[in-house]
Amino acid sequence: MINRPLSVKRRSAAGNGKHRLKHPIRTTNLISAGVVLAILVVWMIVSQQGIVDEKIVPSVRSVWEALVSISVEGYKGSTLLQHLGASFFRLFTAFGLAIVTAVPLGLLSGQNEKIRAAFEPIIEFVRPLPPLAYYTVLVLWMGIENESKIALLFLACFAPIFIACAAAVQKIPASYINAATTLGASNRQVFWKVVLPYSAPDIFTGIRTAMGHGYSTLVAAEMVAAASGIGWMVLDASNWLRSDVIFAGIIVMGITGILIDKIFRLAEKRLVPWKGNL
Amino acid sequence: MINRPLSVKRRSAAGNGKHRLKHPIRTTNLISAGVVLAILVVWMIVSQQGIVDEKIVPSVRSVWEALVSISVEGYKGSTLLQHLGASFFRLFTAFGLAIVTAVPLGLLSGQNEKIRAAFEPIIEFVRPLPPLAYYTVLVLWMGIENESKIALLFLACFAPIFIACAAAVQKIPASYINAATTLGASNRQVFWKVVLPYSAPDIFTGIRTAMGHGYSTLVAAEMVAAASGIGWMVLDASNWLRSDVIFAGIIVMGITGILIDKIFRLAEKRLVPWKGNL
Amino acid sequence: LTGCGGSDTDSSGENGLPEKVTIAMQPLTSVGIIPVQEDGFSKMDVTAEVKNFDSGRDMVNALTSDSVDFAMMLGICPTTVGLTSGSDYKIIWVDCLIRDSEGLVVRENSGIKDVRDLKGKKVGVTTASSGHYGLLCALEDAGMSAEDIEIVDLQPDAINSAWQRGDIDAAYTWNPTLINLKNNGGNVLLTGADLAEKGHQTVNFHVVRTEFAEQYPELVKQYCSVLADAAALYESDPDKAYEIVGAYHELSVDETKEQMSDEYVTLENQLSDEAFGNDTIAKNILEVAEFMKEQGEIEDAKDLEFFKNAIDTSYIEALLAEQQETEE
Amino acid sequence: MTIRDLSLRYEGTDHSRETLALSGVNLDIMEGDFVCVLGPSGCGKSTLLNIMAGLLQATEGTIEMLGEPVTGVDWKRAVVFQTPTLYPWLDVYKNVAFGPDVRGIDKKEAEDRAKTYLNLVGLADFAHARPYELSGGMRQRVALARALVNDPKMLLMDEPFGALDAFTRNTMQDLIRKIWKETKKTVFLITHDVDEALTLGTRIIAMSPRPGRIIKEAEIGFTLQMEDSQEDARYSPEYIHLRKEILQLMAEGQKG
Amino acid sequence: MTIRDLSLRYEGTDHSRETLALSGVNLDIMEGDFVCVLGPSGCGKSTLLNIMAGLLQATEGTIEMLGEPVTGVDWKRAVVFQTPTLYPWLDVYKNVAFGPDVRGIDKKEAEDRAKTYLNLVGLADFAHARPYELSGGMRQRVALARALVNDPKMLLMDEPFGALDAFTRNTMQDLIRKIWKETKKTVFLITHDVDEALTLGTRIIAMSPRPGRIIKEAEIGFTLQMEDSQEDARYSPEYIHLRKEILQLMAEGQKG
Ligand SMILES: Nc1ncnc2c1ncn2[C@@H]1O[C@H](COP(=O)(O)OP(=O)(O)OP(=O)(O)O)[C@@H](O)[C@H]1O
Ligand SMILES: Nc1ncnc2c1ncn2[C@@H]1O[C@H](COP(=O)(O)OP(=O)(O)OP(=O)(O)O)[C@@H](O)[C@H]1O
Ligand SMILES: [Mg+2]
Ligand SMILES: [Mg+2]
Repeated sequence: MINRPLSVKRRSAAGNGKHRLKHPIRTTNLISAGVVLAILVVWMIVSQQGIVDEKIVPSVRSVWEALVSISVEGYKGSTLLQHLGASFFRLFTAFGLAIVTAVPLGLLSGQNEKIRAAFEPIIEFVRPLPPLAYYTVLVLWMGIENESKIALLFLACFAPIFIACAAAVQKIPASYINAATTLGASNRQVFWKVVLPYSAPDIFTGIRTAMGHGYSTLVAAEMVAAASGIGWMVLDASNWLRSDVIFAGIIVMGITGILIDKIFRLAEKRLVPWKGNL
Repeated sequence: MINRPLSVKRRSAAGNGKHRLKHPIRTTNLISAGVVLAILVVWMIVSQQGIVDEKIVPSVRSVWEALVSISVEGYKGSTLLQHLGASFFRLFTAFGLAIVTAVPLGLLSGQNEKIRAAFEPIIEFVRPLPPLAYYTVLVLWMGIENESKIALLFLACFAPIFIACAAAVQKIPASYINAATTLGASNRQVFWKVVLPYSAPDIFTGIRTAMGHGYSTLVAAEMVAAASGIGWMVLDASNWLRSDVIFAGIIVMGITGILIDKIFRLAEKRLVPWKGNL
Repeated sequence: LTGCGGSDTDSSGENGLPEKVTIAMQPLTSVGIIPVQEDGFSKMDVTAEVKNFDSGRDMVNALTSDSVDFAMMLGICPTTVGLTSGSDYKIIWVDCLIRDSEGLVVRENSGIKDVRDLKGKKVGVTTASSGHYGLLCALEDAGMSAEDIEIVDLQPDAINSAWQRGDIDAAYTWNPTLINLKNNGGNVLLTGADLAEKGHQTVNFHVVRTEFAEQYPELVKQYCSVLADAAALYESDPDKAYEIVGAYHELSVDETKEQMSDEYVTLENQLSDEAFGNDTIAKNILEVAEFMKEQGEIEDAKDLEFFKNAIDTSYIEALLAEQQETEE
Repeated sequence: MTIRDLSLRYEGTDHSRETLALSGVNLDIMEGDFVCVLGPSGCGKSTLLNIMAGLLQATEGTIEMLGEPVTGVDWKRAVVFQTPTLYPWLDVYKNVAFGPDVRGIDKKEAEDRAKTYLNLVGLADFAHARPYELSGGMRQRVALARALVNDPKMLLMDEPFGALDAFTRNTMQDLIRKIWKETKKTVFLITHDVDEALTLGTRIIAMSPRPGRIIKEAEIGFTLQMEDSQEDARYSPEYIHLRKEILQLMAEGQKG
Repeated sequence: MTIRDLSLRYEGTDHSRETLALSGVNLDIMEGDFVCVLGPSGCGKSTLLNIMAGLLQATEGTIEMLGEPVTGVDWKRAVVFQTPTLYPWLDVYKNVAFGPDVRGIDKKEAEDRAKTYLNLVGLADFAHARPYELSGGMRQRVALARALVNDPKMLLMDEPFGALDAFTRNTMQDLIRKIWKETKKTVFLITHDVDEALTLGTRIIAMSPRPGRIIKEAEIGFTLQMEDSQEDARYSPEYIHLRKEILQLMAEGQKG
């Protein structure tokens, strides 16, 4: 596994690692494509040879047809895009609320250990809780409309951002702050011009994690009283034993998830280019 | 917010930060305790003054009684400990399987970019997927027994460990490896004596994240055909609108979640004391 | 992939019997609970393991993945959905003809006096359940359609919560939620009995996985015989039956009695015109299927022949024959 | 600047005991002095500098600048740290202009001054580079420009060249000497390198191990003879003598 | 060791262009030599050392040791890196014993040798400390012991003292000189510090900026005169002359 040429390669990786990861050489791309293809082929063979029940593994063809029909004609009154739109409205509303609340609270907690002490027990308690455990309570409290769904997603997004912000602020070396104050910066200026930009990359990482959490809670959030949304679509499809739609939904969610993460990575590179250079 | 004494404190935090976090001064502990108490008091007032319906916010008393009765007499045939036991059996089986598979695969992927290229698309696809999206499929494939539950938890645990392992191995500076080879170590020895211990802290972090993921998927995993498990208990209680049991279950899950994380942190300190000193 | 599930039908024990049979059930208040509570399945040649499910959908999935052999008290809707989408099982027993255990409740103070008043209102219902079908039938009978109201897809527990908070104006659901809503300011507008009069009979079945039935017909017959005993007990001593079912659900006899408001079908009546006789059931199912197809919920409604094939009354017939023998 | 009987005690935390870092330090710094401080690691040099900067409060003793007690940070006392704490989210120019910017100085004037000092340290061409795109020496030059742009009365430097390689360090020493000669600022520089102290300072101060006290002071003039890389002063007998003496002092300190 | 017409080209990646790091390097190193290499940053010193260690393959040219071509790493050529890459999961003793351990040397003997070398570098008391509990100088001493315990033919050091402060660096230089004198190992040491090169080496090599070539070689003997901190050799006319010459070479190199 490890041989001399490899350890030399690693040497260059240590220096130029970031570049290498961004632009992997062709072979790796080919391999990735090959694996995806192989999975498709195996799926085709398994499902078309009647080796397994169409209910258990729907054929590639039927999933493709479901995908097309959902996209064009829609599923139960909404097209795929509308379903995605409904889900994203919930997700991004919750996500936006979480950013707006968790960032300032997290930054405050990072600055002041008393505030931190006040929030920590709540965060620590809620963070590991499975969303489904408190979903009923949320529905009791906030009703069956979007509020409870957004609240569920909000709770999923909040902790990662809060924790990242608090940790980022605590991490800032005193010299960064001292440099600013000795140059004449006021406390307010130190916060806006030093603490905040210093924490920004970590905050961004927290935000990305939060998005991941929120996304993976999407189906749970659409369990109750939804009539649209990609999560609801998958759930409804399982009510009607529509394996083809379930598979189509999973594929759409998987790809969307990858895309969202990619967008966040791109935004990160744009917005906090000093990440990794602190 | 930022004043001189604080920036000096930070200075000491930068140097001795680890110690300070472990043993926060008394006031912060008091504040945390105060906040927990305040929440309890508000809850008591709200629920006992009849301000809100007992169904919506059960009284502290009834939740306490539910907790006692679940612990002593049990809930639908199993005591609290048995429910926890059933859940933990599933969780830790899945978790163990995830470690056993994700660690070697992750390490391999970190060492060899071709293997990485093969696994990456699968991991990237599955990682953001909401567990509930594919739970129906898992049940169709693996049945209603523990297998499908464990598979769901396994999938939740796998990606964090795999990703952490792959990233840890790639991070190792060439000099660590070069030092070993120039001292006469074989490739195998480099792997076992350098790569593995070097990656261990990051692997551990991945394992902790995985445990968190698994834990928060626990209720979802017990949605179908369970008759025990703490997640099932909460779900069943919501079927029967037993708010007291739901709250008791949430409290138990919250505290258990905190405890598990604490245990992992302790284990981490024991097992990889060189964390942060690489 | 078949057989990787939990059921042990493949690993035959002695005498060519499986080690155990697995039975899926929904915890409804019905005579089906009697053998569960009273260990009635011990009459069978192998041990029976009963597994609880929250919905008919999960029970059908369990059958499809070979995880269970029987499903008790499966509603007509999930039964139909499962059959039309290719799950392979046979209907072997009618648990009950739904009467008053399902119904449409509205808020007392909402001023809704008639189905037509539901126009534009929010109605809670569980998708793909017989309640869903019942609601749609009620609407159709009133000359309305699903578009005229706002259907809110809720599991029974969520219907409870939504009702509690006033999020919905009405709900089509079943016991115990139905009674719960009734006791919380609800007014029952119509029940399954009313629908049945208009020809929309809803039914709960017992079904068996076809493969299992072919392999172990004797066990299926024994299963039916257990059910026959339960129905007979209800017939002869309803109070005893209420007591047993109540014990299971931790309900009082009176509460149980209130909840058990359907027509439970005895062995003698299984082949009557109300049940399997005269293809009544098959036609019922076909109606449900066609209705669901109209709603765009399922792709293929199949035909009467298909559903007749999904019904296997041979076990009932055998039991009846045995009964006659012993009587003679 | 006048320092009298200064001592500082760090409070202990759960894991570290109370530390007396400085005890009874007396020091007078005149305007235009270039004071170089030498001392073993951990003797309290940085602590002293932080007190002078106003970043730390002395436990005992007084510290005054131009007759006024030092009570907090003031841009009139600029600080250059060992690792140049440039802000990576700002480009080189904005880093240099940070002081005038936060002090609310007129845009135009701030720009002029930032450019002047960027020129002075020879980095005008890198105005729009990010700090992390520069080499270590260039970074320290930016930090120097950033400190000077405020036109402080005093420049406090904590091992500013410690992290640089020998050649770069040489260049930086020449630069700081040049700047000092041109601007006649008061400089207080901490270093580990005896040669650096001897070739830069007009006064040299040696400190004892913890708790830090001043154990040797000397007025020197080698820096004035070191024009344009003419290094002959390094080989003068006084230089060699003083160097040996200080090295010995330090060696004793490190053993003790 | 014989190096002939050595050159090395780093392949470009998407973001960095191909780099010719070394070109036409010729060098003969005799047993017992102490070769010190000086050169501007990025000139290829580390690259040369890595080739000699067998960590990199030359693009052109040959490299032989004791008549055999160097094809890969060999414990006979020990390497000490700038940052001591000690393993924090092992204590000091186990770090030192790493070489004998992986080479499968008899337990008893390995233990003896590890202890001997820990004694030699004066760290016998710290055998069970973790590397991260040591100061920078102590760590570098452990790295030295770890390299020596294998009893290598040759010791390759890449700026081993670059990260240390001036006092500690002095102590380490004395230590390495002592060890070299006692064991008579062949040493190849890269440094940025002209004084370090002059006071340690028996031969001094200066390299040009990239692509690295050898532009100056000199046999020197100052190290032999530097017994027990007697530093007079530093002030001999030859020393001063050579120092100036090399500094000038480097200064030119850095401009070019
Ligand atoms: N924030 C702090 N809290 C507690 N003790 C501290 C703190 N900062 C420094 N010390 C201790 O005070 C003493 C003096 O530290 P200081 O940083 O001033 O030394 P120094 O002379 O600058 O050392 P160096 O040359 O290594 O930079 C040291 O023993 C150090 O451990
Ligand atoms: N793995 C690599 N891939 C591509 N280029 C490299 C790699 N390693 C070094 N280089 C380039 O080769 C040249 C020589 O590098 P090397 O590290 O040998 O220089 P050096 O003399 O050791 O410098 P320094 O004094 O800074 O340590 C440099 O220009 C460097 O950018
Ligand atoms: Mg210091
Ligand atoms: Mg180098």
